[in-house]
Amino acid sequence: MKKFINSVDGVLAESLDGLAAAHADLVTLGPERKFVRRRELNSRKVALVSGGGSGHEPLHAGFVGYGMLDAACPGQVFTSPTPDQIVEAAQAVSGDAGVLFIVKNYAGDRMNFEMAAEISEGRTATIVTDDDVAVENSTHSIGRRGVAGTLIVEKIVGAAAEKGADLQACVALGERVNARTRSMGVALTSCTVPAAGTPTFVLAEDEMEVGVGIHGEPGRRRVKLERADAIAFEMTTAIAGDLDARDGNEALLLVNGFGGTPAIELYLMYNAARRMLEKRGLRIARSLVGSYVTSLDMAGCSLTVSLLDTETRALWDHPVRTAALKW
Amino acid sequence: MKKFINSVDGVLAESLDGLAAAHADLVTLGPERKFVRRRELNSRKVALVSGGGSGHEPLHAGFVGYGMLDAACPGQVFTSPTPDQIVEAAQAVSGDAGVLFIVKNYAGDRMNFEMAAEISEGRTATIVTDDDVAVENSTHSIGRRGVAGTLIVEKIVGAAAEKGADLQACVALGERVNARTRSMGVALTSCTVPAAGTPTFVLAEDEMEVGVGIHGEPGRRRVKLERADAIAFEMTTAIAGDLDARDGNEALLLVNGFGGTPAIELYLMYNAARRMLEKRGLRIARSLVGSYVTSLDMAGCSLTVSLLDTETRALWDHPVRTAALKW
Amino acid sequence: MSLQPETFKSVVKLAAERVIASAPELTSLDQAIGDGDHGFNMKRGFEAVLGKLDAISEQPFDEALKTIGKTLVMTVGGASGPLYGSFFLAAGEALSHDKHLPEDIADVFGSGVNAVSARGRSHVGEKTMLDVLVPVLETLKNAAGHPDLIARVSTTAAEAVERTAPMRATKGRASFLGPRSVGHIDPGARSSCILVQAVCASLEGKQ
Amino acid sequence: MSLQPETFKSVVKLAAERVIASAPELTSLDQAIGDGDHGFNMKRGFEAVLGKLDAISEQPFDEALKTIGKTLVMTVGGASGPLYGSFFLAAGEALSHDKHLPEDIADVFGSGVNAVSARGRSHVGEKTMLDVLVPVLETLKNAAGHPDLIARVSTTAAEAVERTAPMRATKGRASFLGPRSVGHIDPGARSSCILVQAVCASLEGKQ
Ligand SMILES: Nc1ncnc2c1ncn2[C@@H]1O[C@H](COP(=O)(O)OP(=O)(O)O)[C@@H](O)[C@H]1O
Ligand SMILES: Nc1ncnc2c1ncn2[C@@H]1O[C@H](COP(=O)(O)OP(=O)(O)O)[C@@H](O)[C@H]1O
Ligand SMILES: [Mg+2]
Ligand SMILES: [Mg+2]
Ligand SMILES: [Mg+2]
Ligand SMILES: [Mg+2]
Repeated sequence: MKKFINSVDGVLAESLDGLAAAHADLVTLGPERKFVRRRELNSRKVALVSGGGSGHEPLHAGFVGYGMLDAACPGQVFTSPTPDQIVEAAQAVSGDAGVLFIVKNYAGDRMNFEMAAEISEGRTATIVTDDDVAVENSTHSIGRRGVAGTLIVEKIVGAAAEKGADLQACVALGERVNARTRSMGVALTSCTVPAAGTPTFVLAEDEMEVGVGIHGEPGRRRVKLERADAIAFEMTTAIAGDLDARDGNEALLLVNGFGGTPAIELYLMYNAARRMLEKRGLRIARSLVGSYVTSLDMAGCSLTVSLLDTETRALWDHPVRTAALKW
Repeated sequence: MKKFINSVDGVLAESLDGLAAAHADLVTLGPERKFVRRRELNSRKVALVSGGGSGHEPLHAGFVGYGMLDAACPGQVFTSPTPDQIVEAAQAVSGDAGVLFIVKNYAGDRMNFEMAAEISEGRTATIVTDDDVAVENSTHSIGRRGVAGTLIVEKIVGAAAEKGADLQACVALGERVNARTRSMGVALTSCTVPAAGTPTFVLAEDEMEVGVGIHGEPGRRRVKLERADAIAFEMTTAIAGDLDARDGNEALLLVNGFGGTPAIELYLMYNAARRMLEKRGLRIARSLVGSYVTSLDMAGCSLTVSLLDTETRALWDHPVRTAALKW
Repeated sequence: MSLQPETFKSVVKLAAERVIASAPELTSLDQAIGDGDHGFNMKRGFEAVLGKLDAISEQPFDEALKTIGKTLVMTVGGASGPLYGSFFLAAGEALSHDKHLPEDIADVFGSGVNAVSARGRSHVGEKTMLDVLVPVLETLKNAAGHPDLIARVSTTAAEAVERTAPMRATKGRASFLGPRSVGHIDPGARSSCILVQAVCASLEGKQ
Repeated sequence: MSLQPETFKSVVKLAAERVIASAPELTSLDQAIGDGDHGFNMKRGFEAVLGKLDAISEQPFDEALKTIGKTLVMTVGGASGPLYGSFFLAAGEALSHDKHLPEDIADVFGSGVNAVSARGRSHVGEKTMLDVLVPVLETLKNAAGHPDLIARVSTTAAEAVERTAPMRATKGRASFLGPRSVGHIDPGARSSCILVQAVCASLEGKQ
């Protein structure tokens, strides 16, 4: 395992300390590092609290700040945070307008946030994101995973909350955005969980894993490494086939790196995906390219398409001041 | 070689097309993709033109926009751009105040920019960055490499140019910033140049290369992989030992990923480096953590320390609107 | 003969130690169809329990179980934290309501199992810890009072865990794999088996 | 006997082909002490030259050399682009000033070498292409008019390239390696040798 670490046990704490120190103008750490919260709170707005396992940096702590989250609860690497973290974060940032939990659809995340909501005083509501089309959508199962589309929900609802939307409106908006957002990921290499010390899975030099999530879970299938266009085609086809998109629809295209893939490749993938989506009649009105929802050091990327309307586009454009997103 | 590419020959063009499309609000591509320039030009300010081999994204094209560069010339991967690219970029963006070339200290970059300056009509001046303390500083040799510190020079001089500094003032400022900036890098893995198809060097699972540049050049020495603190100690010691820093000096600390290293590790390194620099009496007044000056898919990072004064701190804080840096 | 505090303490101690020692096995099961953290999660949680063992063993059993539950909830995280946490919280709660150990073990255990099912919105056959916990509960009911009860429970757990291999997961992280989840033992089922067998071993005095 | 246009064309063609064919070797030399692009750089440049070969061979020699130089400057990039470009630009320029081939070859070649040295601010002994170009120039001067001239030039180039191995680089990318640059042949020296030997081979008719 080749990582910049001191000890397996210290990774999370030391990394959080670094984040808090590097962005001390924006965020501050809660006691025992249970959460990262905005430095300046606004008690009149709906408080947005997210969280999940660590290893996906900058998600979520990198999205704490004006126009996006109020607090983020980092769990151990790939492990949902515990209810006490979430309750304390909610307590620290909530005012009179209630707390909105933004939760990625994993059994662990959902249950821990659910327990937190049960314990929390004050009004709470929850949005669950489940944008990963690589997973079959079935009512018998837990359904799809929440992956990089979560960023888009957090950004757009964050802007609405900043502008005064109430808890109910935030929930409705978040659900609308989530319903119009789809993602799919491909891994070229596995990630290595620090505590495990070895890659979660092993791919041959000519293999890739299609349809992976963001925790090193195996994907849909393992195939021979393909050209970028072929990969982008499979991903855009799966995404578009599942989105209720019409000709001329405006969309946001997010090309997200998994941590081990450099910008030069992400822009190349963006170029391929954009071309293909435009051929399908979508208008790419907004774009984001970078490593925002990572899977430790995994080489790979995901594509996310989110359909926009006038309101959500304006909310996407609304100013944001966080460690990882600023405009 | 595991990369998102279609063909070795197309990497650069497709990636540039992606960048230009994703950031069409900020930049536009020159003919034959010879340069990337700002969409909105300001003919009264000094025009900043940089460039160099590709493979370091977002450097330099990601720094084109308000408050930073006016144009960037991307060479082939790790290969300096040609004089015609530079001349045409300068022509496209220069107004009456002249053109400032910001050049990293490599034989190829210097010679190509020099030829361009010889051919260019209008006033030009050049700043050469050479911040890499891993290289011995000798008058017999070409001297030190320009690495991640280049970003700091581009940002600070970019702000000054935006605020109306003339060509001479920009040169003096750039040289001052460069003189007060030092970097050092460590690689955990080699990068793979697409056209080569195999890693430039091979490190064993328990080895790292100390003092690498950003082109996969071997570094100072190959040693056993160490703990993050030990690595940060060696780097901060080399940097601080070479900087004319006094107790209480304000500094900017940049922890830069080489492309294959995720944010969780960069923040951990930031945490280690900050602690050590503070022990040496520096005050870390500004911070930047992320993959800004990369070496394709190399796992590794560099530390850069730049001493600030009231003027340069304000220029660092000045608004910037580029693909990769925004505030 | 009612449960003695020293017995309770040594049961908890052995269960914790066994699950901590099994961390690498649990992790590698979770690497195959999950995210590879189940071993660390359980280790973290039961190390916290061990750290409080003296305090726990001074509490009445219902409170002790709730403390274990809370400790797991607050240290484990992931899916297994709320699930094992809910199990012990609910079992403790059941004990508070006029139940006694060992005679009401099936009721108490059953409350825990129900809590897991409620919290996880899951049932037998979905390739989760319930596929060990529910069969164990059946045996606790069916073989209640039987002199072989402890041995039977232990065997049930061991057999049940193997039966998760051919199942297709519809809950938890393995569900994302769809058909690719088939052929692997569920890590949570395995940790349940380890816990149950540790309790059995401790009670039978063969540590 | 003056240089014939067909001879000139076949010399350029062979030189380009040989250097293009050597791209993998040049790349791997550059991977050891540089950044691994010298082979692609030279290939890109000389492919561009080959693409213009017909036009080039219709130009007067001085113009033809300048076209080659300009083409290299505009397609190679890196350190080698401006250096080889300057070489050919200066050699063409020398030819324009009342020099003739083949009799003034040492002067013309010398102008090219001077241009490399000026552009690179470099001298013999710094482990660069100059460590082949300068010895070749010496031989061109010293053995001028000698019936063995071509063979001697070729041998000089081959021997000179080997002598770069023990040198410590002080110019170019290899200089960053300091003492670690010792023990490797300089890639630019090797490409110069390939070009020089291709010219020799073409002129001697043994392709
Ligand atoms: N909905 C559920 N109901 C019952 N058990 C579940 C459920 N979801 C997950 N599990 C159990 O949790 C185990 C995984 O725990 P763990 O790896 O610690 O958490 P995570 O899946 O969040 O990484 C699974 O093997 C399974 O037995
Ligand atoms: N200052 C210089 N003077 C002469 N030759 C040089 C100089 N710098 C570099 N070279 C030559 O250029 C060669 C490297 O060319 P190339 O790999 O194409 O460019 P780069 O070093 O920019 O990647 C070196 O092997 C050396 O022979
Ligand atoms: Mg987990
Ligand atoms: Mg190069
Ligand atoms: Mg798990
Ligand atoms: Mg080179």
